[in-house]
Amino acid sequence: MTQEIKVNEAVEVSNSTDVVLRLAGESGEGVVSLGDLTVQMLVQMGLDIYTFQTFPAEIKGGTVMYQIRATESTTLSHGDAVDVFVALNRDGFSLFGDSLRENGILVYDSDVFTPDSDAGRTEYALPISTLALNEKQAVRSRVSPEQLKRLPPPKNIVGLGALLRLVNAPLEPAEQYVKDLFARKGDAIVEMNISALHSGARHISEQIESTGKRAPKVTPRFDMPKRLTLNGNQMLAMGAISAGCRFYSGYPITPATEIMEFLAKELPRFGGSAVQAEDEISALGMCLGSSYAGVKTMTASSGPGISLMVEMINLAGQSELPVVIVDVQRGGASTGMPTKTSQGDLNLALYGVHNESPRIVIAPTSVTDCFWTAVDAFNLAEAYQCPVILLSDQALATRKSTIEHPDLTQLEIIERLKPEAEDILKNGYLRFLDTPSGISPMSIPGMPGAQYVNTGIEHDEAGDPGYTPELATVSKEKRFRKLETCRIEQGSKFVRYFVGRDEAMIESIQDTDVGVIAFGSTEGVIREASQRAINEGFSVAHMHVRLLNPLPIAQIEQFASKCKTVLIPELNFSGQFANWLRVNTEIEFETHHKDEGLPFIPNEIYQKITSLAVS
Amino acid sequence: MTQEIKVNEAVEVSNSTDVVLRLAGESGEGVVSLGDLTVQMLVQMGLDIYTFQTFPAEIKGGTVMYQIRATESTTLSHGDAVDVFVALNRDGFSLFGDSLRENGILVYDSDVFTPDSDAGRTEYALPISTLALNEKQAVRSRVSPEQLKRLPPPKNIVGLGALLRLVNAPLEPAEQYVKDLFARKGDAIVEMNISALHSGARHISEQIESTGKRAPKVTPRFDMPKRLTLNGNQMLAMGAISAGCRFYSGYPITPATEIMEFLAKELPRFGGSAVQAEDEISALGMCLGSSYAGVKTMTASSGPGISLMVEMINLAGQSELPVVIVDVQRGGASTGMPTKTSQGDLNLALYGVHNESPRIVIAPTSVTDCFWTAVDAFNLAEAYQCPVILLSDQALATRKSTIEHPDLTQLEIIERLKPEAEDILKNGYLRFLDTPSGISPMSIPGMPGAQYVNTGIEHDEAGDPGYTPELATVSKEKRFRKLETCRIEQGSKFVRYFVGRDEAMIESIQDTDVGVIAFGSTEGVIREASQRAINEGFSVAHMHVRLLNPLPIAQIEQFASKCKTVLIPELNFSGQFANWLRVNTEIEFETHHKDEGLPFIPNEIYQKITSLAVS
Amino acid sequence: MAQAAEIVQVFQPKDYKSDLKPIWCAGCGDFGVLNALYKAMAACNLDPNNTVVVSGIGCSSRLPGFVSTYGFHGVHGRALPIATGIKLARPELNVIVVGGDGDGYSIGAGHLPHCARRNPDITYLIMNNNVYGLTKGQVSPTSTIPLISLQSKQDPKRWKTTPYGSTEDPIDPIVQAIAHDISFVARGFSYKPNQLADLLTQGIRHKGFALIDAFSPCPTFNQDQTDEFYKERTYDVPLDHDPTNKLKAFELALSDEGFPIGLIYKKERKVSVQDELAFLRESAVPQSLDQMFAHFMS
Amino acid sequence: MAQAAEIVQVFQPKDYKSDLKPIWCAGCGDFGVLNALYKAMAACNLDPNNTVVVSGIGCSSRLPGFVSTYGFHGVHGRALPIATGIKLARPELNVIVVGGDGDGYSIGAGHLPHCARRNPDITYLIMNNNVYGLTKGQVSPTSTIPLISLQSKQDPKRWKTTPYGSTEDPIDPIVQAIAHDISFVARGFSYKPNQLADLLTQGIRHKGFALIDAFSPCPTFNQDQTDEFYKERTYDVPLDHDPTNKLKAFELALSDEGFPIGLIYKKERKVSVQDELAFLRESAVPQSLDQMFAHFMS
Ligand SMILES: Cc1ncc(C[n+]2csc(CCOP(=O)(O)OP(=O)(O)O)c2C)c(N)n1
Ligand SMILES: Cc1ncc(C[n+]2csc(CCOP(=O)(O)OP(=O)(O)O)c2C)c(N)n1
Ligand code: SF4
Ligand code: SF4
Ligand SMILES: [Mg+2]
Ligand SMILES: [Mg+2]
Repeated sequence: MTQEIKVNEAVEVSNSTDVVLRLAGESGEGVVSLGDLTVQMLVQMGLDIYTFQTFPAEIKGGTVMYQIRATESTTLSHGDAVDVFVALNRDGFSLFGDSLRENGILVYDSDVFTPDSDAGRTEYALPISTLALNEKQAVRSRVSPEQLKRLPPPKNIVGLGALLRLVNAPLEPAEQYVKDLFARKGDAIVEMNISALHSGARHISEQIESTGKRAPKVTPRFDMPKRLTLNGNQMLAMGAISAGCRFYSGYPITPATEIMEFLAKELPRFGGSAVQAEDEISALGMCLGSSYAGVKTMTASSGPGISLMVEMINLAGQSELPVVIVDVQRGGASTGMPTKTSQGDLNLALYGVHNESPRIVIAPTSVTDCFWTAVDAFNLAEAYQCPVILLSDQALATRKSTIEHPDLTQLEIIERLKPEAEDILKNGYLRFLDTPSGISPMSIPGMPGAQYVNTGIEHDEAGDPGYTPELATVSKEKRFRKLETCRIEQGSKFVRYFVGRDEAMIESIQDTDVGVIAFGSTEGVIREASQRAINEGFSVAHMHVRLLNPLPIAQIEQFASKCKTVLIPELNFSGQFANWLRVNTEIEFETHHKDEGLPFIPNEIYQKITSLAVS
Repeated sequence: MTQEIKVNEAVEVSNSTDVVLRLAGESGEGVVSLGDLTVQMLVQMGLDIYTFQTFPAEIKGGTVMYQIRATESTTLSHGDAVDVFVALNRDGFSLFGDSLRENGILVYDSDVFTPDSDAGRTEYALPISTLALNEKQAVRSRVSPEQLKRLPPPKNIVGLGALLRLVNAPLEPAEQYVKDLFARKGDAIVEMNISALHSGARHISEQIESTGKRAPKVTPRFDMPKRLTLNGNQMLAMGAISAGCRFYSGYPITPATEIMEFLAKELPRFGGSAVQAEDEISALGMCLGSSYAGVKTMTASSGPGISLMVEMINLAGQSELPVVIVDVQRGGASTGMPTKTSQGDLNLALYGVHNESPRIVIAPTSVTDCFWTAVDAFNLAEAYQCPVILLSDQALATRKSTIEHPDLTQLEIIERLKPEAEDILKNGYLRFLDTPSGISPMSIPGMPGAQYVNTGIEHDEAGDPGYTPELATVSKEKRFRKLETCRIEQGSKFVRYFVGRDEAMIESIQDTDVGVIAFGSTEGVIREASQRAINEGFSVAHMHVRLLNPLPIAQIEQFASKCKTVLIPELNFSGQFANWLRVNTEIEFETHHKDEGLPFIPNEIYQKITSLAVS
Repeated sequence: MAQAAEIVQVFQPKDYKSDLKPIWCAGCGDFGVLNALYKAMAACNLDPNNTVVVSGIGCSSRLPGFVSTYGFHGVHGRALPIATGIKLARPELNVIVVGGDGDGYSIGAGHLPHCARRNPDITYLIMNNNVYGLTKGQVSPTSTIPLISLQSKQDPKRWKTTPYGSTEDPIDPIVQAIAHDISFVARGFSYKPNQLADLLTQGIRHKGFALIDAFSPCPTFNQDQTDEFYKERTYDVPLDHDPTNKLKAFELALSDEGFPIGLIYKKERKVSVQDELAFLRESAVPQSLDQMFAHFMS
Repeated sequence: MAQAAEIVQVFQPKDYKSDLKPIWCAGCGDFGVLNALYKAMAACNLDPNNTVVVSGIGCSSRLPGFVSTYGFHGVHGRALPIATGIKLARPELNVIVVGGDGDGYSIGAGHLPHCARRNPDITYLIMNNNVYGLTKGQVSPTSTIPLISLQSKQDPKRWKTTPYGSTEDPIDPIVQAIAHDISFVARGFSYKPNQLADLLTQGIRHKGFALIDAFSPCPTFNQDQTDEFYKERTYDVPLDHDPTNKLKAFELALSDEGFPIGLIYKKERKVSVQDELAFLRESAVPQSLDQMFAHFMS
C-alpha cells in the first residue's frame, strides 16, 4: 500500500540554510495541529525550531497563523520572508500571505479556494479534503460502521506529507511517528494514515517535478542528542519549580493561563499547590499570605490582571514581602488585543504604585532564558525581600523553540535571610531592622519570640505604625537602599553583550558604529539582524539588559560610551525603555518603537542598524 | 460682668506683618474646634488666613496639630517659625513644639503639664480647665441641674480669649460671635461664654503686662468685603458642580472623603446625585456608565483607591470616555500615612496603565485654584474625551484659606462634541471617526441611528473589534493625537509665571539666576520664598505648571532658557516631576525632593534658591 | 387627547440584530439565549435607540456587538457598576446586562450584593455554561468537577487549571441571589428558548433589579454540563410555587431534584435607587452657584 | 509513649496581649471583642508563635497590633485571600481573620463566597458596628438609615456621605453567610463577652471556615445602632434550634424578632481546601526536576 516515492534530486533547491513555513486558516480547522505535527517531525530530524503563532480572539472561527522556522544551527527568530505558505482558506491567505517572499511557494487547499494567481510565486494546489476522504474511503471495509462514522478524514497527515516533501525531508521518521500515534486504533487506521502521508507527498511531488521548484533544503541531523521543545510559558513554569516555588495562585487570562495550567499539574508532584483564585487581587493576596508564611510563591497574569494587582504589589513593596509576579504582556491597552504581543507594560511594572515602594523588574530574553529568569526572579525576591515583576510577552510565551536541557548544576538557590534563634533570645527581634544593605532578617510564623505585624502602614523597625517625618524618611530610605544594594550586587550579572549572534565580553567591544541596547524577547531577532549587518561589513554591538529595575546604569553607560550611535528598539508605542534610560542615564540614542501586536522581524532591525551606521 | 481690659500699648510688639499660631494637643480634646474658632475670628477681623493641619491616624487619641497663619495681605503659605504655640498637653508640645521660633511665645495648659523652661522663649501658663470650670461654677445657680450636668466647661472660649489678646486683637467681634453662637441656649450660657472669653484674655494680659512680650501685631481690617473661607476639598467640589458635574460615585478614603460628603449634600440641589459605591472599582465603573450616558461625572479617592482604579481608567482612555478622577494624594506607599501629605502619585497618574492609552493629568496650585482646576478637568475631559486625573494632596485639601469669591462670569464650560442628527442620517455614524485632531463626535444613548458599542478591545472607527497591525497602529495614533491637540491648544493656558509673589509675563523674565519650575500645591510657598530671595537682591523667577500630561514642553523649555540654573522642588521620594521633565524636555536642572509627610516651608525653598544663586 | 392617534413603533425580534455575526462556536448555547433576548426585547417593544446592553468580558460578553442597541462592552466583572451608572444618569434608558458565570460570580462577585441593595431597574442575564469559555476551559464558580485522585483517568485537558478536579464547591447562584434579596430571581435554559424569552420579558418589565441565570452550555469546553445534561435535569417551577415567599423560594432552590426553571423569587415594592435619587433631587430646594458659595462667605 | 509526660504549655488570656495599647475610642465595642478573643485563644491554648491574626483596614482591623501572635495587617478588604494563602502554605498554623463590616462586606464582598467554597480552616471575626469607623462615619453595608426627605431634621453630620439617608438596603450578613454555605455561621455581641468568647472558641475549634459576626457598637460615629440598641434587640438562639438544618437556619436568620445570638448554621463534613490540596500532594507520584524535563525531550 505504501508506495515509495523517489525524490527528483534535479529539481531546483535554494541553497539557503534555513526554511520558513507559514500555515494559516480558519481557527479550529487543524492549523495548529498540523503546525504542531510539522514541528514534531522537524525536531525529530534534528533541526532547530522557532515558531510564531497568532490566534484570533474568537474561540472558533477567525484566522489562526502558525509560522515555523527550521534551521540547521540555532535559530534566533521566526525569520523574515516566508518560503512556503500553506493557506487552508482564502482569509488565511489574504490576512497573512503578504509575508511570502518573492519566488516563494504557496500551497493552497484547492478544495476550499483558488487564489488569484501571481507570476512571482510558485503555486501548488493541494485538494486536502479530497485526498483525505479518499484515504478514508479506502479503509471503509476494514473498520466497523460505528468507527467509520466517527473517523475524521486524515487531513492533517495529508498536509504533513506534502510539507515534508516540499522541504525535501525523508518520510520515514513521519511514518514511524504516525505508526506510534495511531497504534492503539488498529492496523487499518495506522495504514490509512501512512497512506495519507504518502498521498500528500506524492501530490506535491508531481507538481514539483513539473515546476522544478522546491523550498530551501534543510538537511536532517539524525545524530543530534535529544533536546527540549518548549515554549516560553512552559520554561518559565519549570524555572519557577526549579527555583523552589511551592505555591501558585492565579486567575485565567490570555496569554498567561498556560503557566498556571502547567503548575497545577506539576506542583503537587513537588509537594506544592496551585489554586485558581476568584480574581487577580485575591490571587496576589494568597501569594502574599503564603510568602509571609515562608513559602516561595508566584502569580502570573497579563495587563488587565496586573492592573488590578497594583495596590497589592505596593503592599508587598512596603512590607518587604518576597513574591514573583509574572506579566505575560499582550497587545493593546485595556482589553486590547489579547492574542497579540507587546512590550507595553514596562511603565506599569516600573511606576505602577501610589507613592513609592521598591520592586524589582526583570525580563527574559528567549525561551531558554525564561527558565533562568524565573530562577532569578525567585532569588531576587528572596534576597531583597520585595516583589519581583517578570515581564514576559505573548510572542515569547507561545513561541516553541528547541533548546538545550538547562544545566541544572548551575542552579543556585537563594533563601531569604532569617533571624537566628539565639539572636532573638538575646536581643529580641526587629523585623525591619535598619541595616547597611537595607535587608533585615525576616522571621516566619512558628519562630518563637519573633512575632511581628506585617503592615502597609508606615512603621518603625519593630513594625509598629509611626508617622513622624524622621521615621517616614528613614524607613523609606531603608527600603530603597535594598535596590541600590541589588544594583551593585547584580547589575553586571544581568547584562549580556553580543557581537552579531555571539555573546561577547564588554572588553572586546570598541569603537563600534552602532550599539543596540534592548530588553526582553527581542534578543534573538536583534542578534540575527546585527549578525547580518556585520556580515556585510558594518560595525555593530548589542547589549541586552535583563534587569530593568534597578537598572544597571554603570554597565549601560559604559557600553554606550563605546558606540558612536546607540539604538533602542522596543515593542511599544511611546518608547518606554528609552524613556527609562532618559530618567536614569546620561546616554544619547536613537529609538525605534512601535506596537502593532507583532514581534520584530530581523530585516526591520537590520535596516534600522544599517541606516544608522551609514548616516 | 464683662470687664473692659485696656491693652497696655507700651508692651513690646514685633513689627512683623504676620503671625503664625500653632495649637497642639490630644485629638478630640478641642484643638480643632479652638483652631476653627480662632480662624473664624481672625477672618472676621479682615485678616487673610492659611491653615495647616495634621491629624493622627487614630480616631481619638493621638496628637493633632492646627497651625494658623494670619496676615494683612494675601497669605501664600502656613509660614516658617511659629510665633505663638498653644500646647494643650505635653505630647503636643514635644511632637510639634520644635517649630516655635526663637523668642516665641509658648502658652501651655498649666492644668495639664508644665514644660521644662527655656530661656529663649516666653512662657505663659494658662490654667484652661480651672478657668473654664470657674466660669461654669459662676452660672450654676442660673441653669437647671439637668442643663448643668450636660454643660461643658467653656475651655475653647477661654483659649480663644487668650489667643486674641496675645495677637493684640480686640475682643468685640468675638463677643458678638459668642452671643450669636449660644443665643438659643439662653442668657446664662451666653454670659458664661462672654465671661470666659474675658477670663482667658485677662489671664494672659496680666502675664503680658509683666513680661512685656506679645506676639506680632496684626491690625484688623474691618472694612474688608466678605470673602470665602474654605479648604481645597470644598473648593474642588464647588468647581465640579460649577463645571456641570451631575453624577458622583466614590468610596470613602482619607483625605478625599470630604469631597463626597460635600457633593452628597449639594448635588441633589443642582439636579444631580452622589452614590457611595462598594469599592473604588465600582465607583469609577458607575462614573464611566454615567459618562457614556452623557452626564458629566467624577470620582475622588487617594492612592490605595486610585491603584484599584487602574484597569478602569485604562478602559476610559481606550474607549475615549470623559471622566474626572481626583487623587487627593496622601503620605506613604500602601496604606502609608493617611493623614499626611505628599506629591507621590504623579508617576501613577502618568504611567498607571498597562500598555498605553491617553489620559490628561492636571494639578491645582492653591485653594482658589482647586475651583478652577476642577472646572478645567471637566472641560478637558469633555473636549478630549479621555480620563482626566486631578492631583490634589492632603495639605491642600485640608488647608483652610480666605479667598476671593471666584468670578463666575469667567466660567467657560466646554461640552463634548456630538454628532449632528442630519449628518447621522446622511452619512451614518462612526463613533471613532479618525479626524485630524483625533477627536470624534460622540453620540449618547437616545440619539437615533448613532448606536455603537463602547469597548476596550482594539477597534475600528465603527467600534468593531479588530486586531490587524494597521488598525492597531492607526487607532492608537488617533487616540494619542488628541493629547498632541491638547498640548497645542492648552499648553500655554496651563502655565503661570511669577516673579516673587506676583504673576508675571514670560516676556518680563530675562537673564534670571534661578528659575524654579514646580507643580501642584507648592505654588504659594515657592512664591513666598522667591519673594524673600528677591527682597534680598537675588534674581529669581518661578514657573508653575498646572498641566502635567500632556506637558507644555515648549513653554517649559522657553522658561528654562531664560534661567542660569533651574530648580525643581517637589514632595516625593525620587523626584517624579524632575524625571518626567527628563523624559520630555532637554532642560537641565537641580532637584530638591523629599517625602516626609509635611508640606514645604518657605525658608527651606528660600535656602535652596539662594544657595543655587550663590554657587 | 387619549384618543389622538399615536404612532407606536412596533419592533420585531429581527430589528435587534446587528450587522456583526456572532463569533461563537457552532452549537454554543449562547445562540439560543441571544434569540430569546431578541424576542423579549420585541415583546417589550424596547426602542433600540433608548436601550443599552452592557457586558463584561467572556464569550457571552461579546453579545452587545450582536444587538442593534447601544452597547457597552466593559472590563471583566464590572458590568453591573457600569450599568448602574448608566441607569442612574439616565433613568429613562432601558438597561440590560449580559455576561458569563465567571464574569458575574467570580471576579464580579463583589458587585452583586450591592447591586441587589440598590435594586436599580436593570435586567441581568447570566449565560451560565459552568466554565470559562473565552480563556478556553477553566473552572468557573458554577463548575462541578469533584476532586479525584491523581491516578484517575479524568482527562486533564478538560479542566485546564484543575487537572485533578476542583478543590472548591460550586456556588448556587439562585440561593445566593435570594439571600442578596435581588427583587426578581429566575432560572432559564438556552434550550427552552420560549420560556427564556418569557422570563426575560418579565425581567425587563419588572421594576427593579432582575437576575435571570440561564444555563447556556459550552460544547467546546464543558463536556460535563451539556445540553443533554440539563435537558435531563431541568423541570418547570411548580405552578403552585409562591415566589414572594422567601423561605419557600429558598426551599425550592435548595431542593435536590434537579434544576427548577422559571421565576423563583420575587420581592414586590422594593424601592429602586434611581427612584430614591430622583426623590432627593425633586424634594431638594434648587440652588444657584451663588447661593452655594454664600454659605461660606464671611 | 502515651504515658511519657508531655509539658503542655497552658496560656492565659493575658498572654495574648501585646505591648501596644489599643488606639480605639473610649467606649468602643471592639475592646469587648478583643477581650473575648484573648479568652477564646486561651481556651483553645493557641501557641502565639504558631498563630497568625490577619486583618484588612479599619478601626477593628488594627486588632493584630494588640495581640502577641504573628500578625498581618493588609490592605482594605483583602484579609481573606491573605489568610487563605497563609493557611494553604502552612496548614499547621492557626489563622484568625478580624475586621470591620465595611472591610468584609463592602470592598471585600467578592472574596466571601469564594472563601466559603474553599472552606479553609480559618476563623473570621467581623466587628460589625454598622458604620465606617476609621474614615469617620459613613454608611456601611450593614447600616440602617432609611432615606428621608431633605426637609427632615436628621443630623446630616452623622452619616457623612448620605446626609439624607441611604438609598441602599442593608445586607443581612447571616443570611448571606448561610447562602454561601459557610460551614460555621454565628452571631455574637461585644456586650455579651462570655458568649462571644465561647462562640469564638467553637469557631476556632471548628474544622473549616467559621464566620462570627459580632455586633460591636461604635459610640463615636453610630448613634443609631448603639450598645443599648442591641441590648434591647438581641436574644439567645433558641435551645432547640438545629444549626445543621439549612432551611431552619434561614428561617431563624430571617425572623423579624430582633437578632439571635449564638450558633445559627453549621455544615458538618464539608471538606477544607487545605486538606484537598494535601491529598493531591500526598497522592502525587513525586518527581525530580529531570523527570519533569524528560517529558519534553525529543
Ligand atoms: C481582569 C481580567 N482578568 C482576566 C481576564 C481573562 N478572561 C476573559 S473572559 C474570562 C472568563 C470567561 O468566563 P465567563 O465569564 O464564564 O464567560 P464565558 O466565556 O464562559 O461566556 C477571563 C478569565 C480578563 N479579560 N480580565
Ligand atoms: C482601597 C481603600 N479604600 C478605602 C480605604 C479607606 N478606608 C479605610 S478603613 C475603611 C472602612 C472602615 O470601616 P470598617 O471596615 O467597617 O471598619 P471600622 O473602622 O468600622 O472598624 C475605609 C473606607 C482604604 N484604606 N483603602
Ligand atoms: S467556547 Fe464555549 S462559550 Fe465560548 S463560544 Fe465556544 S461554545 Fe460558546
Ligand atoms: S471610631 Fe468607632 S469603631 Fe473606631 S475606635 Fe472609635 S468607637 Fe471604635
Ligand atoms: Mg462561562
Ligand atoms: Mg465598621
